[in-house]
Amino acid sequence: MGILERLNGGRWGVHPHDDHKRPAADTPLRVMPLPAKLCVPLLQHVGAPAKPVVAVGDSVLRGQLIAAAQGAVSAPVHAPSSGVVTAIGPVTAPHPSGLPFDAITITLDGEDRALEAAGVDDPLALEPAEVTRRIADAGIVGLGGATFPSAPKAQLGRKLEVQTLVINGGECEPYLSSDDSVMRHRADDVIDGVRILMHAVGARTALVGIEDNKPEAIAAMREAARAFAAIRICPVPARYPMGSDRQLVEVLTGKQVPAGARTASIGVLVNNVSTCAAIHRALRHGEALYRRIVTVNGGAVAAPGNVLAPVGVLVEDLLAFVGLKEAPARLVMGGPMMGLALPHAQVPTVKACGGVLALTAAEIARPAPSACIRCGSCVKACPMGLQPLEIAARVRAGDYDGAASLQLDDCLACGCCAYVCPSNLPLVQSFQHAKGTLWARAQQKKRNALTRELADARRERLERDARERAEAAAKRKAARAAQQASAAAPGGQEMPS
Amino acid sequence: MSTDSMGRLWRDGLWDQNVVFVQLLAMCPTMAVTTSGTNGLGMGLATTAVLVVSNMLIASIRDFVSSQVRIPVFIVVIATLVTLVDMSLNAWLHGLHKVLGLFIALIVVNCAILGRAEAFASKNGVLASAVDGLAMGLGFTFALTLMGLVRELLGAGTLFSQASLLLGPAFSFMEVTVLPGYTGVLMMILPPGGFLVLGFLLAGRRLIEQRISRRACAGGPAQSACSA
Amino acid sequence: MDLALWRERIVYQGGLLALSTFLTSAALVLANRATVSAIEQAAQDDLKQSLTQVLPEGMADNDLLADALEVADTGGRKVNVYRGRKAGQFSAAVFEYRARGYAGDIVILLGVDPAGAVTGVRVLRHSETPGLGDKIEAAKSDWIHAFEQKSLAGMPLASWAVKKDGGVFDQFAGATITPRAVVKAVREGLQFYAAHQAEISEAAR
Amino acid sequence: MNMLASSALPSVAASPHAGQLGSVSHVMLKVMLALAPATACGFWYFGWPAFNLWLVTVLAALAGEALCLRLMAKPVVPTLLDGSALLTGWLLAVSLPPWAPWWLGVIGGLFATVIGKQVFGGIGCNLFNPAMVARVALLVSFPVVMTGWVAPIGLTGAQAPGWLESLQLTFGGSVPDAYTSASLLGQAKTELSRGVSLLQTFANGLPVSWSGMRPGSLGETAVLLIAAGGIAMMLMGLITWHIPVSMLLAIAIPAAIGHAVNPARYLDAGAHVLSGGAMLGAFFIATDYVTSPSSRGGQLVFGAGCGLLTWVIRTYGGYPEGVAFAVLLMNALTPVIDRAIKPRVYGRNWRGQPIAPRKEN
Amino acid sequence: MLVPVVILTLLGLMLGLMLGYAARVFAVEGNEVAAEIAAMMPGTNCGQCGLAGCGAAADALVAGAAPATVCPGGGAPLAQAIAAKLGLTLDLGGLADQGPKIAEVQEDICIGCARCLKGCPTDAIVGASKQIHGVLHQACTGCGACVTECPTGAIGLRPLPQTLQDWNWASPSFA
Repeated sequence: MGILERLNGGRWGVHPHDDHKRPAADTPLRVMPLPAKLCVPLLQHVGAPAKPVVAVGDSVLRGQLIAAAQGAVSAPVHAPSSGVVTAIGPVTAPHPSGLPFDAITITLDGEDRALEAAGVDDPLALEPAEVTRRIADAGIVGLGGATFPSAPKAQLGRKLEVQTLVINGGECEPYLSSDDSVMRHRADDVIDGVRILMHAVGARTALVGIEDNKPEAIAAMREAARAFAAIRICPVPARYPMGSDRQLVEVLTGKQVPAGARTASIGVLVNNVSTCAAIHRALRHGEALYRRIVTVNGGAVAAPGNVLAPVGVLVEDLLAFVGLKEAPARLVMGGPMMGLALPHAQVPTVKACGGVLALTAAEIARPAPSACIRCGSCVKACPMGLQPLEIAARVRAGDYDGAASLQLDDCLACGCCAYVCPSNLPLVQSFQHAKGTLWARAQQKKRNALTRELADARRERLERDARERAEAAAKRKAARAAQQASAAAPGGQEMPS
Repeated sequence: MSTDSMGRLWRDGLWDQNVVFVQLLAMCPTMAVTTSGTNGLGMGLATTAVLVVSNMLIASIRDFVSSQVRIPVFIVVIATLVTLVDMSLNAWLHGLHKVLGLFIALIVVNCAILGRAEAFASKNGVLASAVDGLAMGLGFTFALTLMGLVRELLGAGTLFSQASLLLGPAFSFMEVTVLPGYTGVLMMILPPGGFLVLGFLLAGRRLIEQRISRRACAGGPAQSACSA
Repeated sequence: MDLALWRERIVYQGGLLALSTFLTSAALVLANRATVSAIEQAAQDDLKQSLTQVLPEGMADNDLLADALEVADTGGRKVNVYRGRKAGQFSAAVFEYRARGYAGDIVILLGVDPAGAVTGVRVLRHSETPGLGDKIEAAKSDWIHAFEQKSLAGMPLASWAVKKDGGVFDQFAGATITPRAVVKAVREGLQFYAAHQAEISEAAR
Repeated sequence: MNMLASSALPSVAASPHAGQLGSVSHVMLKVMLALAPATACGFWYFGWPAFNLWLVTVLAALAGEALCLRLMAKPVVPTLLDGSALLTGWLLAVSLPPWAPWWLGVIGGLFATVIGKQVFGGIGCNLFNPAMVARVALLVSFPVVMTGWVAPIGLTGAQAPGWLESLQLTFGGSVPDAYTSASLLGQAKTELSRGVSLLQTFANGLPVSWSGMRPGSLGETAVLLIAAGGIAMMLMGLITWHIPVSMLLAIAIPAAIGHAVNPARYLDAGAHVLSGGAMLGAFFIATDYVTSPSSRGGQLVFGAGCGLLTWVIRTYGGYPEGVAFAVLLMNALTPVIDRAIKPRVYGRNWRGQPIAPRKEN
Repeated sequence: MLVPVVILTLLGLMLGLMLGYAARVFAVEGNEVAAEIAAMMPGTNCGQCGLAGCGAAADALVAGAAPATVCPGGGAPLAQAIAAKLGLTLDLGGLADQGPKIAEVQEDICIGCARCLKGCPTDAIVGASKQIHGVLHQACTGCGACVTECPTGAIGLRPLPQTLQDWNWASPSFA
């Protein structure tokens, strides 16, 4: 951070006074018993949804491929346990809209029979392309929340000759501790995953950024990384949103990622610690990504803590396992800052779900919004250096283009502005609304271009057809005339006058 | 011309299309001279006179004027007219000129006059233009006098002070000191007061309009038209 | 001839504007001719009227306007001095003088008798704050009459100031600069008169 | 599992699902706390009449706000409770002559909230600082009363009016001439306009001190407490240093230069910073959220503009004090400043273009 | 006295000639605004607005003869864009709650006559005679031209189903 920025009060982000991470983070990891059924969604990643390769009535084994990747940016889906496929179709998505998305419903047999897994003894001896292929086959996606498929990401890193991996152990959202748990209990797995990923990408160094409010995780990771000079454990200040890749990259490397570009453009690839652990399991044990550690937390939860749960478990079942001590006022998938409120509890978890929160009314209580007093708290808090108050004023006035001109596109939706706002304005929602509206307009524009093209093509075709018909008719007429002329020439007198 | 459209002209000039309160034209004289009711009245009457004559002149030559040079022609006509009025008042009605002289030069830059020439007189006949000029001018006079009275009352505690200088000694009964010993809110006579008073009068006009339309809605049969 | 077609021609447009300017300027020239003398007369009447305001009735029986003299003051400024005579005898001088007020110059008309005492003062032009500084106008306040009969000889120079500055003249509450400027203008006017008294009364013969 | 019945989940809302639970009233309350010591000190210096005026002004400001809200059919009590009208009235009261008559406070308080604030649409919408709008309106309208300063004779001093006597002063007649006095800036301006040099006027030293025992409004005498309150606001994170520091520097630097060049014509930097509304303006007036720029750079420009204009108006203008005018003038520029000076967005340069990627090697 | 009159007259002549000349040189050909608005429209000339194609609608908009909501195919976004362009106040009442629509063929009624194919301005309906027809979602503007063509009433307009991808947060209510 330059002196100018420091003088300008360059502390972005917020510092929640109570991050609610403990005691959940300190309780021992529990393994969730198998529920009666799982709904494994087909779209758990950025890109094209996976295509089912099983049919209703098929029996599946744990780790069996049930939906294959479609296209370059996609990820396959595997069965988290054994049972019978009882439905392939829409279930409610873990999304505030309550709209459905497609999922494969498996009724479990409880036997948890597994497919024979084939691990590799020394993944570092494999060709990088082979490592990437195995990562792809295991259906690994970014588990920090971005859900970008890891294999194409590694390929991109290799193509751009990325030298530095940044491993994201920021986990800055309050309440959540699943990454913390992974680092504490599976530090060796994480470090091994980092080494495999470095091999796959061809990176020379890896910087593991861990917020300094997780001393146990830092200690465990230091211990695990002791033998590897290329991997550095870097404690970073605990500040939200330290876990955002752009912010973490800046803190660790001192460089900013250009707007609209990926971190790879400055030679850095960011991966989450849980992703690294998953890569380790995929390569060493041949285990696909079908389960993960989920933090179940919130004031309404009786026994908050980290739970190893299969992907696709219903939130309802997960909460039943940890118990509720009171009726939650809001269910959230993810952290409280960026997580999605759930319409109800009959929604499945996904690969990137690091936490499920059952929040009480007291926890989500916020005073009614009042007028903006332009105090500038949001400007101070915005990690992207935007002016949320100005953007919100434009959105409110329906001036979406004006909002876009203030770089609304760069907004992370991290929620810092709304968190600090003394007027309790619904800033994030207004930005999401504006982004959605702008997106819809852009789509409409594309559509207009397409329909215009089609209409023009049709017009041209019709004109051509008409022309051809006219020419053909003219030709026919001429031919007929010629014929008649030749027929009439000998005996022209017979023509009626 | 039908009486109906005549009535329309009058209503437009005095209220519906009032130069000051609705069209927000002629802000320069409005702000500059409304420091008292008398000044407002004087400026309004002088403007009305010029407006009527200029409207009639322009309406009578409108067929000959090409659109490309109409603005300079109108301006030349108006400026000349104003200068003629100024000269003759100065020469033959010198007492009146001493009171009004300040305003008369201002009339040249009064965009309301050019505005009516452009918007009405160049499209209508001489009689209609004369009526329009009179109505608009009286509307202007009404607005200026009202503003002047409000500012004078708040700023100095009097009404129509020095009216006898403008209208003659017979009108000295109009001069009222409402609040004897009142020191006055000086700002009201200064430029900011002009803006403030204009703002509140505009708001007041809207309020009246709202009341009228609400009453019309309550009584009228066309309920559907009132929802907007 | 079709008017609509003609109107679109450049020559017509040029000619039209030329004709307009010709007619209007001609009208103005004629009006100017007709009114110029009347206007001049009215201006003279005005001046005469203000002159009489600072000269009490009966102080002069001549036409002051006809007896004007241009005198340069110490600052090199030309001052028009009108001289009053009674029975041919120099009886008063009237002239404009100015001082910088709160907002721009304050121009006063000052009448002085041969002994150097003020016969009357009127403010001709000023741009002082209305309601505050405009009490210097005779129409708004009697304040301006305080100068009458005062002379430089009559009291020490230090007393030619507002009370706040240790003088004898009132200031109005809240506005010191305006009365101070008027006092200064009168004082300097008297000094000017004293310095050129000989010249003024001499040439009156 | 009826605890998860969908009726029990009434609120599906956008993130974040957590917040700081702050409110506008908290902010206003903290500002008032910061202003309270200086005000109390002012009461101590100027006695009961000052308190009466403060009370009347604050009540009038609240009444004006309530009236407007009522007319616009908006909720009255919750809006009054946000404290902004109270703070506006308070800031106005501490910038008035402490012994001014009651009607000055009433007109000022009403003007501040009605015309300075509600006419623009209420809290957050006003273009100009309402307290300063009212102060300037009063100054322009009632120059005599607005420049009738008294010397601080204390709350309990021998000459000081008792409580009953103070009511007479505030609600009855005018301030006896015996009490009136001139502020430092006023005295300097008057003497300069008479042609008396400052060296001569202040031959016995400038009547400036940190204790603030001199004629002036409540907000300009106890400068030390004002500054302390301002620093407290910085520590509480309510304001940043940008506006106060740039404003005070922009007054002090030209003042120091002028004084060095011609001490007979220009007051020194200390006199400028410690007298008049400079401190109050820098910490409490110019930092008003609504009417100042939101970016740091913009705040620096804004503060510097306020300071420079203050010095220019004090030195060359018609009025002895220029903080209120300077702040209002810069308020008018705030939208322009906000448009021109935006914080640098992450990953972009100052002009808003994406930065060039630099490879990590 | 003659000199000023002559000077002013000459000045008038000169300026008049200049103005006349300038008016000719800088004359604006056609209406650029109308062209810009026509470019914003779907361009399918579907005629749903009741005017002869998108160009005519744009001309009507510029002339003030049509409201900003004239184009049903463009929906609310287009109406807003047009209103912004022309500085009109917008009353979305006529468009409210309708959202974008597309044509849908009811397969059990369709007789495969292929008349709708010819009527579609964007070739959005696929199929051949004696075959059940289908609608290409991307190409359909919801203009409804096919609805009137269909002899059996098998084609109707239905609102586009909302998906997770195009769902959007509502504009929040500020204080």
